[in-house]
Amino acid sequence: TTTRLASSSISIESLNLTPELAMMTDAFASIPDEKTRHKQLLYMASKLPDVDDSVRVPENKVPGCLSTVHVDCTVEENDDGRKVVQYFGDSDGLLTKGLLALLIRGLSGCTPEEINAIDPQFVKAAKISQTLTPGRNNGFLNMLAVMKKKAFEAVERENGGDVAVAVSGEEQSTENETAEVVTSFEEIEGKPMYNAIMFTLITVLKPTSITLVDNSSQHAGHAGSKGWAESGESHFALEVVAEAFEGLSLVKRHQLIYMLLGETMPKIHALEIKAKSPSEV
Amino acid sequence: TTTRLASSSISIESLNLTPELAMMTDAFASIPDEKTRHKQLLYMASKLPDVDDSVRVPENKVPGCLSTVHVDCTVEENDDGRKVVQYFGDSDGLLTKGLLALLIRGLSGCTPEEINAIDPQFVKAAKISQTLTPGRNNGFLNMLAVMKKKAFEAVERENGGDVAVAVSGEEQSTENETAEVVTSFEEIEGKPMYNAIMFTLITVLKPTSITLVDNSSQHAGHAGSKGWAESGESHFALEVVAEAFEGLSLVKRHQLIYMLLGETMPKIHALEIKAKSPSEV
Amino acid sequence: SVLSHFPILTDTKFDADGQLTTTDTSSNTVDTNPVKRLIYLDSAATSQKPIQVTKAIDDYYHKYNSNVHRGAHSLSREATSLYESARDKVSTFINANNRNEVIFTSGATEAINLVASSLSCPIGFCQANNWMCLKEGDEIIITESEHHSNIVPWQLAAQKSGAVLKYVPVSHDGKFDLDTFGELLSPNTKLVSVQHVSNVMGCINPISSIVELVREKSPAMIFLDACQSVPHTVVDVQSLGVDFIAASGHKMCGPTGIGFLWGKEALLNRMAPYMGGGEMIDQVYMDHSTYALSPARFEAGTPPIAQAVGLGAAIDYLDGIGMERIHKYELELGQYLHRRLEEVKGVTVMGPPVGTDRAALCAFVCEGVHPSDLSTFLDGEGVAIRAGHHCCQPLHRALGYSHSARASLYFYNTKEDVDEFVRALEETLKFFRSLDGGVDLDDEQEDDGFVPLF
Amino acid sequence: SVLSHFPILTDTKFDADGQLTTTDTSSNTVDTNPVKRLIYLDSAATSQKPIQVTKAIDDYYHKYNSNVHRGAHSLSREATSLYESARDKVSTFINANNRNEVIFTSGATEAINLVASSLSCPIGFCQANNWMCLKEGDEIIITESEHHSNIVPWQLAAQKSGAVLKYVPVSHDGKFDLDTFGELLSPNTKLVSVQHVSNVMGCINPISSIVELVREKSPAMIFLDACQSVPHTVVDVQSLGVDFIAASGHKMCGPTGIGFLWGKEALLNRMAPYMGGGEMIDQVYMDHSTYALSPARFEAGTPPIAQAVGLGAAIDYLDGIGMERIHKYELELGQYLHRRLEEVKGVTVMGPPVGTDRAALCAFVCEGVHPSDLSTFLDGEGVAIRAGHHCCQPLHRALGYSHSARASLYFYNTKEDVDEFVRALEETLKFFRSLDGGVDLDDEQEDDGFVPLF
Repeated sequence: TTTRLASSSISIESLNLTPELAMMTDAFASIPDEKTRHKQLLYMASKLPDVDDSVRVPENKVPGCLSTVHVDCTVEENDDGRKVVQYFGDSDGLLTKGLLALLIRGLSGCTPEEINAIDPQFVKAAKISQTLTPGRNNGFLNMLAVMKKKAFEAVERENGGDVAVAVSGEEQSTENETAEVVTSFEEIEGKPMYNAIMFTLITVLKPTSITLVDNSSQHAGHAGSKGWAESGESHFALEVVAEAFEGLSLVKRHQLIYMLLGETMPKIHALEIKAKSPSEV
Repeated sequence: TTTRLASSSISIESLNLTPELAMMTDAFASIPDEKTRHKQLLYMASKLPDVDDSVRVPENKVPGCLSTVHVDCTVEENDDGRKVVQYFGDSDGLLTKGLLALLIRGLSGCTPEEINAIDPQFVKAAKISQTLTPGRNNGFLNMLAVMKKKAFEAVERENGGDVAVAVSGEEQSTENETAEVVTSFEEIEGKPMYNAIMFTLITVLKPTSITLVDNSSQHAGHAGSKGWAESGESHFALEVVAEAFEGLSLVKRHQLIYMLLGETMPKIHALEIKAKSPSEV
Repeated sequence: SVLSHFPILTDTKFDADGQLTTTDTSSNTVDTNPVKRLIYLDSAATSQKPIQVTKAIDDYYHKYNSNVHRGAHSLSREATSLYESARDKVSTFINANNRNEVIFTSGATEAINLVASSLSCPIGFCQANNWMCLKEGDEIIITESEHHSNIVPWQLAAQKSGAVLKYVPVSHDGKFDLDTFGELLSPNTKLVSVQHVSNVMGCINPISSIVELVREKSPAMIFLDACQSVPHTVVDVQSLGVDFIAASGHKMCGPTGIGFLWGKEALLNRMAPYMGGGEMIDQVYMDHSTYALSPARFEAGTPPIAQAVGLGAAIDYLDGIGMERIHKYELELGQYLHRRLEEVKGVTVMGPPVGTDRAALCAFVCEGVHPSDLSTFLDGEGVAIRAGHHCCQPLHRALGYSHSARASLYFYNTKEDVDEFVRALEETLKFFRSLDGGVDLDDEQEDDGFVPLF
Repeated sequence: SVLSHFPILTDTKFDADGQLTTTDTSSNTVDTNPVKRLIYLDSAATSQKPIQVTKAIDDYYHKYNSNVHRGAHSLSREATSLYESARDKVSTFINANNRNEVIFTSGATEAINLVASSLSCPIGFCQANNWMCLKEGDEIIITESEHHSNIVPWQLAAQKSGAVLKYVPVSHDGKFDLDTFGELLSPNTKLVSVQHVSNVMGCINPISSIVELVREKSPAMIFLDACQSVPHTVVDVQSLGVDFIAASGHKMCGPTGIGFLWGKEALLNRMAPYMGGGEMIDQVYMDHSTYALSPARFEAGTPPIAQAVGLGAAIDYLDGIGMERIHKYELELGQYLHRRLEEVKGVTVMGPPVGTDRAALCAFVCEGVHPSDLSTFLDGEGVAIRAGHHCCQPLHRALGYSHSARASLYFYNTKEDVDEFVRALEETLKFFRSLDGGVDLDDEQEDDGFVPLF
């Protein structure tokens, strides 16, 4: 059976996410602990481009946040002539700024309708809701609400205000990933560990090529060869090419994979890794 | 040691009760069960004189009662020239009417100052607070409050309204019992049962004469002679003369004494009773 | 423990269909010192609480206790999550359009006062052109049968705003007087507030007809006092078609100190704030403040967190039994109570005649015996009923009684409770009648050992 | 259970004098799976609850649950007795003149709103010649440091009544500005409302000087927000000489959903009612109603019975330890917290300088680290502090901060808790500073195994 990643993960698909947001949601969900999720957010905050002071005006302020958040957007026309928005913003709280960066990255380049369709529940799937105050006064929800509203307003302004904004309920085709990325793999029956590793790495790393070989049989009888109790999977060799490795040292690439594999990792006896960026192939 | 009844019962004395109210409080406290207290109240209700419909006006209504209560008073001059009040009233609830009857009897014939001094806590001592809703909205407390107020108003009106009412804190001498009533007895050391019986009967019945003889020694060796474990009191002979027996059959007089002795009664092996009203002596 | 008298309240599951009619689970064990079952017939005043509810409260205090919403630590997040999920439970229970329509209050009384007070903000204070605000010339219509908590707030609102308060008169048969109501309605009617079920007459008001009339003849908002319906039957705010409802937690197996207001979101967000304080604000400046949207708008200060959690547990409990099932069971129980009472000589039951659907409660008067005397003596027999005006003085006045006695039941009561109550009632009435007709207590014929002291 | 982290909360007696400083009763037992002690430093938001309090609530629901006051059955009498004895406990705890001066509310926020709302009844509604009512030309004086719940109600009252709201400015050193206050006072001042202890600056306001000034220069009534003092020290309303105080139960070991208003009886009975409903009325007619006296006057509807009982148990618990002892212990703990925090590089503590008596709480800002980031990371270390404006936006604005972090302690905290908090704080600050100055997370020098995903 071929596992189509986007469709196998039902909970995420029903959330009407943009491809970028879906990717980040999967990625965050794969991070094994809260502290690392926080660090990822802080990293994203540090990479968020600075904004001009003119952005920090009351009209751009998000209400109900523990820290001060400003966000705004501009309109661009994309290749197929659709009006899409580009967000920018800032916050004095770093975690909040990281959340804002996540939304900016996940929502930019999309149409107001695509953005409006997004179900805020994705923060649960991404396991970052644990960081957030639930219920009302949820700054993150308010951020998303403000950004949805701003998208419509900006496009309307761009159209000279003479085009009524209609939020249609029609299904959007958001399948615009690059052709080279691996999005599916052949599941092997009786090899749950293999399937789990492949699923996680393909979901998060979006590799252009990935091969995972189960060498466990070569090590039969070897101490610890009974890796995963039932299936006897213990020794793997991985070859993966992904954009994510660009500019990272060899050690960092291995750490990244170890982190992603999270709970699976301690159960593996040996994992031989060859990780390259597309430019190195 | 001589037990002065009024002073030995500290909790009651501190309540500044009128003699009549003190007597009734003691009496109610001596009733062993709630149902009998209720019956006593119903009896008092049945004996309360009817009032004219003119009494049933809003000015005489007591607020906050579960049933409708009206009360008013007139002023009289008593033998020593003091202005005292006489109450009358009615209620549609019988228990409430009984409580009202108790207050009417307990407060009538006294001065506003004497009435004002009464501590409402006596309902606890009388064990009738169990029948009442505690705290606020206590109809009984409201009755007392209205009656206190009415006493002052009535005397003031009687005085032509030109005499300011001063509620003085001075001690009142309320010792106006008839001389013939027995108010004290000689306690006998080592005879707790004797002391208890005498105390109760003197307090409640206000006898004009009372004699209690402990015949236990005559019955030494007799089965059950160890009546009250330590003191060996078991057989008594009582002679008592009291107004309370007036008009009661012999059986009722005995029942009355049995009821009053309450918890003590089962511990006595034998009690020989001679109970008379003063007119029969 | 009171709970031991109601086995259903300590059960944790309700699979057997006969659950609601089984009572003698406790009598299977031979008790050497058997305790007489308490006949608690005062559930319209407050219900008993299942063990799940007190357990939820304990759990909250012991495991998650923390202040909500603004906390950045995990305890606070957990507390907030529990508090807000209680809101979700209420929202689902009454089929609200969304969770923002549910406002936790200290009780139903506060819920009604909140709306009455908010709508009667003095001119100049309310938002310009806010149609909702009560003004001179506006009319409020309630009924003479309402509970004081659905009368006094509107009296205060009328006094403050200059609006006029009008009453639909009581029908002695407990039938809602739709004709007079229709005549009272006009384009000036700004608000209608009626009870869903009467706490005295037990009658179930025809809400759909009321709503239809209002919508046809006036632009009025409709407030429904649902205190006596939410605990006992399925209440679906969307299908009822009203604008606001109020209910209290303690009458539906929940804790004291909590209730809720439901209102249409658009209306709530147009209303002036009620209490000022933390959480209800957006920004506080020295000369003015801006306010949050519903529900925060109306939940100033630290909310009743543990109480909301307890109410959520109560809803789970009630859902576990099923509201439809409770309603059906209570309709039958109510009929039984009514029939048995009508058979007692000298007893007059208020409200609709036997055979009409009614809540499982009966207020009644007994010829020659005052309700307060009655309840005191029944209490001595282990039967707890209520006596008084039941916070309905105008209703009692209209019916010509100053007070009444009331027996009110819930799903944990049984026909056996009704039988025991009627037995004790008959005995008590007999005793009181023996006092009548000049038969004195010291008459030897009626001797029961009682001797008057004075 | 959170309780297990605070042995004192499950102790049933406090005989040993060292009770308040002993912490390691639990560490005597060798635990094979030791749980790290939760460092709960958010008691100014809400306190943890002793086992006696939850037990009292359970007992109430299981043994005495019933509605109060109007019931003529024994359960109702017992419930009423418990509820009213809780009022007696509060009355004694704050040395009220009598029990009628204590009104149970849903919390301190409601207590303040009750008075503000009642005093701002529109002209024509209030009793003729009621001096207490706010009118045009009257002035209300509060301070810029107040909690929103002591600002917004007065803003609403001023808007409704036409009175003018004036503020005593914040002093950065937390010292109450008596000079400016004296200048603001005039014969037009109708009401002064100040906090006893600041929930942000921790400063203890000089109430006796404030009262003296008010009485000398104005006829104003004095309202004291005692939320942060009643739980921590002896508050004697008679010796304070104020006219009203408000406090909340959940900050003093009691349940959520309850607080109280204390006011002088003569003032309370002159005030217009707040909420309309059951219990607060004397007679309800169709055109008007007459009202009961305090406390019933202000307690419409079924009151928070179980919560009052819980608050009573909390007061018994606090009295068992002794408020003098708690105060003394917390003064020392507060100084220790302040000193330790001041030693941390880049930390600025708000309020009075080290050495001045203060409540055992410190709000603070850290150079370059946002309070919300700080509290989130400290939470990961098991330290619960609060971040935000603590419902004091005007105060924060005056001090030039948008938010602050706050650590607030209670008698169950220890110096060891402070040490652990300061250790975690220093570590967190170090981590955040490592992010600064262009040092990227993917820099090999600061390697902790983290690799950004994107």
